Amino acid sequence: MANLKLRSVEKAYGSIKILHGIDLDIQSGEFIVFVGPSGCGKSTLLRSIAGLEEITGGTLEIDNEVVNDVPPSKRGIAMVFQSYALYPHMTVYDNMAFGMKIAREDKAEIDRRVRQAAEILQLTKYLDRLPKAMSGGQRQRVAIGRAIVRNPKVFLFDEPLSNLDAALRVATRIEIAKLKESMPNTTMIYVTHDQVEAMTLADRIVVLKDGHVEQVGSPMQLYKKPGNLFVAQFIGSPAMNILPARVAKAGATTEVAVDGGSSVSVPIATPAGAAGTEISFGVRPEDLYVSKGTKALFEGKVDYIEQLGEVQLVYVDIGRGADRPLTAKLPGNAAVERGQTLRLDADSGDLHIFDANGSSFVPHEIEAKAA
Amino acid sequence: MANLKLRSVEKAYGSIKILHGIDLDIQSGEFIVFVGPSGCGKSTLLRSIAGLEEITGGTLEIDNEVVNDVPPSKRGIAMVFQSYALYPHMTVYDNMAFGMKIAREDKAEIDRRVRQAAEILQLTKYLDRLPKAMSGGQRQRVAIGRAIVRNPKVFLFDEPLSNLDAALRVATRIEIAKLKESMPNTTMIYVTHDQVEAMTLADRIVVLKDGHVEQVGSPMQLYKKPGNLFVAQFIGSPAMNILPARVAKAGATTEVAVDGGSSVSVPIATPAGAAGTEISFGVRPEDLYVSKGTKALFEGKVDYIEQLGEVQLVYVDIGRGADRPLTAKLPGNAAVERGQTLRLDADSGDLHIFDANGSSFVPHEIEAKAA
Amino acid sequence: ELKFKPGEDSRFDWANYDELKKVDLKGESLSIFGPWRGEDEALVRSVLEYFSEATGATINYASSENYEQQIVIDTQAGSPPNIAILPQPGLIQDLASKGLLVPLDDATASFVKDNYGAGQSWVDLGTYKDKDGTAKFFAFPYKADLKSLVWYVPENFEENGYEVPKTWEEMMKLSDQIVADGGVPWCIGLGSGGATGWPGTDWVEDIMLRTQSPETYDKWTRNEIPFNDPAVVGALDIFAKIATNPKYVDGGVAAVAATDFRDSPKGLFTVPPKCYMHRQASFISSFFPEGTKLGEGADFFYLPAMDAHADLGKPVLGGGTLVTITKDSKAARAFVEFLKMPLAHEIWMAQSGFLTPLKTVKPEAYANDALRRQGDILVNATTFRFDGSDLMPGKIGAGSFWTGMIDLVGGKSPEAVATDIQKSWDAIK
Amino acid sequence: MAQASGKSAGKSFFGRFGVHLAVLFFVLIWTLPTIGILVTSLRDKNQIVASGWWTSFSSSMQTSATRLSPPSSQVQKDGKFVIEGNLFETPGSSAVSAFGTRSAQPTEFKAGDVADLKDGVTLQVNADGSYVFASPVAFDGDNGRRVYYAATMPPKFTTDNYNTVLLSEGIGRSFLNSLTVTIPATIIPIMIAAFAAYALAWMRFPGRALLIAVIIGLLVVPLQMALIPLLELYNGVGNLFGVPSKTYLGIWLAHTGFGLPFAIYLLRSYMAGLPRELMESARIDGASDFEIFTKIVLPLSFPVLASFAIFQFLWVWNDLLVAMVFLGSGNDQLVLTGRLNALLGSRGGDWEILTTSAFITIIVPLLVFFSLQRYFVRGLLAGSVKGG
Amino acid sequence: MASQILSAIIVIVVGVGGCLAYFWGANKLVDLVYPSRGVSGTAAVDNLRRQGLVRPWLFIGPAILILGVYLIYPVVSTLLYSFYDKGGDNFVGLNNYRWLLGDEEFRNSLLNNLMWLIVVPAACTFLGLIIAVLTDKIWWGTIAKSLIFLPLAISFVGASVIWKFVYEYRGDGQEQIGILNAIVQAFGGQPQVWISLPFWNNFFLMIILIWIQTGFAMVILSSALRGIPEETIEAAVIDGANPFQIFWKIMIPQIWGTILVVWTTITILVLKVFDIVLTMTNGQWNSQVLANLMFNWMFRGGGDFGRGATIAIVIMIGVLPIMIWNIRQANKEGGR
Ligand SMILES: Nc1ncnc2c1ncn2[C@@H]1O[C@H](COP(=O)(O)OP(=O)(O)OP(=O)(O)O)[C@@H](O)[C@H]1O
Ligand SMILES: Nc1ncnc2c1ncn2[C@@H]1O[C@H](COP(=O)(O)OP(=O)(O)OP(=O)(O)O)[C@@H](O)[C@H]1O
Ligand SMILES: [Mg+2]
Ligand SMILES: [Mg+2]
Repeated sequence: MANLKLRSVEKAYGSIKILHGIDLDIQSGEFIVFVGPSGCGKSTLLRSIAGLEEITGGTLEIDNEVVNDVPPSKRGIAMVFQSYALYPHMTVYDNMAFGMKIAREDKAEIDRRVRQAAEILQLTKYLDRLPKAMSGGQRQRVAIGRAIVRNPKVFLFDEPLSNLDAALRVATRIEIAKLKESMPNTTMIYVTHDQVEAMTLADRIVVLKDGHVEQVGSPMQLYKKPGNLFVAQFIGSPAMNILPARVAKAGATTEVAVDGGSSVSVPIATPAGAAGTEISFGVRPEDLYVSKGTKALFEGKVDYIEQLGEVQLVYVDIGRGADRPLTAKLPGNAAVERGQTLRLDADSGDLHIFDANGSSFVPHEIEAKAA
Repeated sequence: MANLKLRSVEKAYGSIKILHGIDLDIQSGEFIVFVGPSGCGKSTLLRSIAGLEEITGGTLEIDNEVVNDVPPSKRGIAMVFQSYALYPHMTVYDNMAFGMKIAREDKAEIDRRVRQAAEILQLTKYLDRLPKAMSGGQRQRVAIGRAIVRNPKVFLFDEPLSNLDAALRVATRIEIAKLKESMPNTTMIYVTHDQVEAMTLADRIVVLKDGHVEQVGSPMQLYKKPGNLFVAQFIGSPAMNILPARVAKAGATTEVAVDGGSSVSVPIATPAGAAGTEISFGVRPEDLYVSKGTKALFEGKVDYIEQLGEVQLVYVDIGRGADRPLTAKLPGNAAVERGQTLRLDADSGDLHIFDANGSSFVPHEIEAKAA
Repeated sequence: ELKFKPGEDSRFDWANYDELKKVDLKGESLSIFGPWRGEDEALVRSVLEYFSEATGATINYASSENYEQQIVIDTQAGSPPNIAILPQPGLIQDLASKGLLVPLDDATASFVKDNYGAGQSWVDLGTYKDKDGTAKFFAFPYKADLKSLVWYVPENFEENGYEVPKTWEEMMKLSDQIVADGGVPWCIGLGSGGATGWPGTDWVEDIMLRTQSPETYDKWTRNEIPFNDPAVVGALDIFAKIATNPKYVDGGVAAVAATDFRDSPKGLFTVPPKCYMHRQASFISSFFPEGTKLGEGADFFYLPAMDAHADLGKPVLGGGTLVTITKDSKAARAFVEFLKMPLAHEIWMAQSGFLTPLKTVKPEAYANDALRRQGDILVNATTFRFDGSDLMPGKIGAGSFWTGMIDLVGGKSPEAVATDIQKSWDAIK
Repeated sequence: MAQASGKSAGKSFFGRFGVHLAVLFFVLIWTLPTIGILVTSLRDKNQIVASGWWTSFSSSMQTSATRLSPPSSQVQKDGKFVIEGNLFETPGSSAVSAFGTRSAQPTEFKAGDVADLKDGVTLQVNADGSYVFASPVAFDGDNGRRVYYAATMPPKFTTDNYNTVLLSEGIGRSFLNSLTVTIPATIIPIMIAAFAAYALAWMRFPGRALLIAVIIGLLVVPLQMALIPLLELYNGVGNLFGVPSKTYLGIWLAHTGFGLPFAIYLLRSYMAGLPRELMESARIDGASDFEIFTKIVLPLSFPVLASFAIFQFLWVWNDLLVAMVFLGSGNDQLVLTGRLNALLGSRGGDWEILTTSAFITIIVPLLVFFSLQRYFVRGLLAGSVKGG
Repeated sequence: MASQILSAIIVIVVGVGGCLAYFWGANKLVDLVYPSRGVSGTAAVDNLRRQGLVRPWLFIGPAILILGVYLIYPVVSTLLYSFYDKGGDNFVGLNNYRWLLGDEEFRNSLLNNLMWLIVVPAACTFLGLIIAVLTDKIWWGTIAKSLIFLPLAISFVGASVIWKFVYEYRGDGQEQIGILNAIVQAFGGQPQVWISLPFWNNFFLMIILIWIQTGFAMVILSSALRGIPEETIEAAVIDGANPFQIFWKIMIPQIWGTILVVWTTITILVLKVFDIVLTMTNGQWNSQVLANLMFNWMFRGGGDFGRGATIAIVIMIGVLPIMIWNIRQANKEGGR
């Protein structure tokens, strides 16, 4: 129900700048995910939006109204904290009703809204419990319920699932996705460390690094066409293999000479001046496959294998400049043995190249909502 | 260098029984992983082996000697705690040297061993630091180093990686694997919640539930031939799809009628008496694929899709008795859309059936070390 | 260091010193526990100095703010000093009845009888029942205080043309005169921290002696007449009439209970004076402002007797400290002998604040005229009575009597106050 | 209220200002009484009871009395007998505004006026304190005439009180005695309590729960009732072995005994909160309980040890009762509180001594407190918060 | 002086050293008697077990001994005394208790003590809390805290001196030297004799203890406050709660446990404190409290041991409920 506009939002603690001018437009009803390495400022940005931190520069608009000085409770937001932040001394019911009670809303109305939220989150039977008598997943749902009851225009989540164990995490993730669906007009902003969450939930992902926005785009966009080396390595797990290389021939398709090895033609355009420059060459582990032929993009000895059941991670020492072995994600049943020499190939469409500054040669398209 | 024999080991706190008679043989040099749901007694079992808890029943042998009453320091074990348990007021060096100093060992020898361990774990530059000045991963390595220095016969790890973030976790996991390799004669027992750790590190996995051993076997064995419903659902992520079914025809291959749907022939033998009984029918999400034909094992509307990049999780509502949608892990590029009707098939070799008690119809073979 | 060099000053009986030298107590030590602290401690030490110098005994003198509790703890627990010097006969009586004191010999008793002014009353004062109920002489009086004194500033009287009153009636007339002149006649302060209330008891005792026979007074202190006997209630009433008359007392009635007794004489010396008269014992002069010369900047007169009871003569209320032996030893006995010598009194007399009823001392040893006059009053007293509250059991004399005084100036009726005190007396019987 | 509003946007200036104001208010109330005695201890003995300490910073109008020069100093001038002089020892040190010749009316005449005292006697006192006292007949008597005047007095402070107290005989010795009592009486209970607390928190032995219960129960024993039984015991022991019953050892143990329940209570709850894995880890490393205690627990318990040390130090240092009962009052044993107490007159308080000694006794604890304060706050955090 | 310092140091070293020597020596002895290092496996195991049996008692032995002598023995002897007369010679059965029930002063003290028990812990805790919350927000908070903590470093007797000076009374119209009356007078009020105002004087005495103990409460509560997860407060801010609502509805309930601990500690202290009453009023003007009453009966005016002991026993019984609560609490928490 609300759109957000961030215009060179800055935040500093004393002389330490945390956010260096963030520009971002969020449409009404969008599901935005912030990702980035630890300490990059995700939480700070989210808390600035919530009004828990005063921003030190720029403007923040919610529904086209500057809210820099509006207190949190008047911004029409609700926030789910990483640590749940449930009031430990209140029952689930009271936790959810607290905000409305504070606002002196009608008793019956409070009851109606709380029960409705509890219904959605399957918490009805637990309404009289204290948080400590609930499991992690249930607590998380209470925290979400508390936010729902406020009926906010903007929903903020700060790593809501990071404290849950694997199974619960999957289940709760799906619940959040469904929640979003049931509230199509509510804008949601979600911070996470977890790739899977980001990929599955986001309409658009905002990749942050050191208080700067690195790239904004739909999950598939970021995965397929990372704007720079950082995004390329940050999105996807295991991370993309990056190798030093040189442009052998620039043009509509680029001839890339991988350091000390074969050269390959990549269907990405490079400007004429690029020829001969040092670049980085990237390929995702899951795009590699065992070459049937005798010639292949990479060849090396298998250094180590991790069998994960359905897939296996194969670490191949390709000798050359690479300080790390090449990682390949191969089907679990592929017969690979340690020490064996392996030839790996990838489709040319799955290759990535980045210039010396780390920028992708594919200019990333205008940020668009994923289909 | 040491083998362990557990014979109906029991542990009770007062009247509450935690371990209900654990039998287990661990060979010298094996890498054993305990897994199981939270609270099942993994830590208790590990701590009993360490001698930190007195067992209340059964016998525990290390190197064919009953050690029930032997204090921890005399059992030849070393333990790495989930919380590191570093001595906060001692430097890294002193942390590692503490045990040997207590044993009044020769100064020079202490120094040699500490430096050697530090070398292995790349901690040499940090020897003079206090734990608080180190990152999580480094601390964990110190904890491991402390254990190495003791030169134990048995190494015990209690969820050593659970406090680390994803990237560090992967890195440390590999380090532990390499450590094991460098100490082929040391027995290692490792507790974890994490599937990937269990699968990649273990020679054999012990699945515990409520203080009982559910199954012991190599990772592949557990994955491919789970002994019972619990193990089937516990190992693998997302969990195996389980559907109620009936045995249509027993025999060398079994005809299974999935509730309210098609029937399928499974190459698993069932006793004659089984015909007509209620059973559970299981198939792993990753074993499902989109059927090319018009007839398939399952057919249903796509309820929800999670796009993970290289793969996608597709939740299919197959209507029948199943209270949960069927989960399928399909390649990321498979064109699936929400609401579309999808037909899913699986190879008959990938199907699992369990009797009414949850036991697998494949009697799990004698526990053997995985190749 | 001896304060006065032996043999050099004719005010002292140096013969005593030579006599004392004959007693050999080398290597003996004598522990003395007394009430004197601060400046008084320096004074008592100056006396003790002569004893240890002459006999060679080592003296350990100690005191404590809570000396009353301290001596109970020490004697009760079996680690008493050799000598305990206490100002409260009631407390000594308690100790004696528990068998914690060593009796003095009869010679000492007869010495007191013969050589002290109003000797028999001092002997009576030092005689208590021991554990078995036999009366023995336990306490030797050393150092006395004169309580029946009214302090005033002569020049304040002069400027206003007031005369020192000769009778109680005159004194009350003077009080009214002062009120009429726009002044306040009395400063009364009952405050004394944990002992708050005791200055009131002195008033009452003085009034008792001026309205009742000494025998009645004695009966009163032994509770042979009840506390709420009309004789006592009458005395309480007279005091109450003064202390609760807002025109009579400085600061109003509320100030009486609250003002510390040490502060209250200071009202005499302010400009303009807050009050003109202050009834308090001889020791109070040490709380006068620095540099006040007795006889000039401040003076006293005897708290006059009542015309209405002219038959009672000029009774004197006093106090004093009593020396008891709590742990016998040769040195302890020798010390008591020492105290019988005039020298032991003269040394202190010659410095300040010491009165003695011992008749054999040389009066010229008194440091000043004022002290000498006080000494005269003491030695020549027709009736001398010891502070009544100190004679009563501690629970009364240092408890409910004090509290009663507070209640009395707080406006409670004398009858009710007396009845309360009697009740508490009954409770300890 | 605390952290949140500090950070939340749009908090008003007045909100924050109010917090500062409120804290200032509390701090003022809490320190004012102490400041009062500090100031008082620096004032003149007679002034203390004459005016409030807060007035001592400003000049004040005071009425006082003084004497003119005695008749012996009279001179004859113009046929009159005249006495001249100045009311002040240092003329001009304050200004006379009025004077009088009767105490009841000390400000009868304005400064500079000539007062007619009947019979031709006149007195003139000027603002600077100089006076002329004249009479047609010769003055007689020994003493000068008393006059009264009102004058503004400048603030006056003195360190006399401190001189009196600090230079009094034996104070240094008492200081040492106090330290001799206090240091072991602080350290010994810490050691004993630390070992006991460790045992109660981390060792298994029968009767442990009961012991904990008893120790908590003993927290409430009023100290006074223990005095006599203990002193009897001391005397008994002293007589038995022919040693004095009042010794330093005796008072150390007494303070140890009285401080022990609280020490064990505090230390135990702190130690119980240490991570169990540390002890287990050390146990696996082969450390005995003694080694675990000395090498792991003790260093880690430093904060709580410091906080208990402060409590115990304060208590022992400020104690008078126990010292009087269990320690002799001879010169080589009298503690500081006892010595200061003895400085007070036999009949109790002199304000100047009371305030000065109160302030002197505070100094050492304050030093101790401020040097250990960092640990104190942390120690209590871990120590007692757990109990809830 | 130098030799005095030296002898003081020697005495201190001997005292502290003796204590150290015991623990070190006893431990050494156990190690010698039951060696665990350098002996064969099973012997070492057995010796370790024996060590485990002996060592707790080595550790706790001195504490038990000292507690026994210095606290338990006196408690028992006090209990016995309470059945004897004042000299402790004649058994009088329950007479002392009977007397106590009928004693008006006792009833009065009991009532006053009840007031103390309600007011002082509550006031200390409340003020401590407020100050802790306020000082947490400002840059000079630590300084403020130190100043408020300062009275704790002052002895009770010193504190009494200080407060006598605050409450000092001079007649109406005169210059007040007590600051409280000076303030009252400055505002045109009547100066009061604070410590003798019936009923209210109790509160003026309580203020002294409150003044001393608030710092203690503040320090502990302030660290508890810091333990409150900040997110719960932020969540409340987002929920629209104002500072007061946050304080009462979010912060207080979360540190309730600590509040109770502080409350108990101060309660116990209140029951034991007598110095303040003794030096300020000695129980006059109806301000008596049990501890001072006990002291009076035990030591004043010759002392009545039986009655003093009886009051001591009553005090201890009075604390029983708090004790039990604490013991429960201690058993619940940590260790192993
Ligand atoms: N109150 C503060 N004062 C100073 N620096 C701070 C403060 N709060 C956070 N920071 C710093 O701001 C940076 C960004 O912190 P933020 O919590 O936003 O990171 P994040 O991206 O959320 O990290 P994570 O993924 O670990 O939660 C960090 O370097 C952090 O150290
Ligand atoms: N000291 C104790 N007293 C009583 N019960 C205990 C105690 N310690 C553990 N338990 C119980 O024993 C059971 C097993 O605990 P354990 O720590 O072994 O579980 P776990 O499998 O390690 O779980 P997690 O994966 O969460 O670490 C739990 O139900 C726990 O509550
Ligand atoms: Mg964050
Ligand atoms: Mg565990």
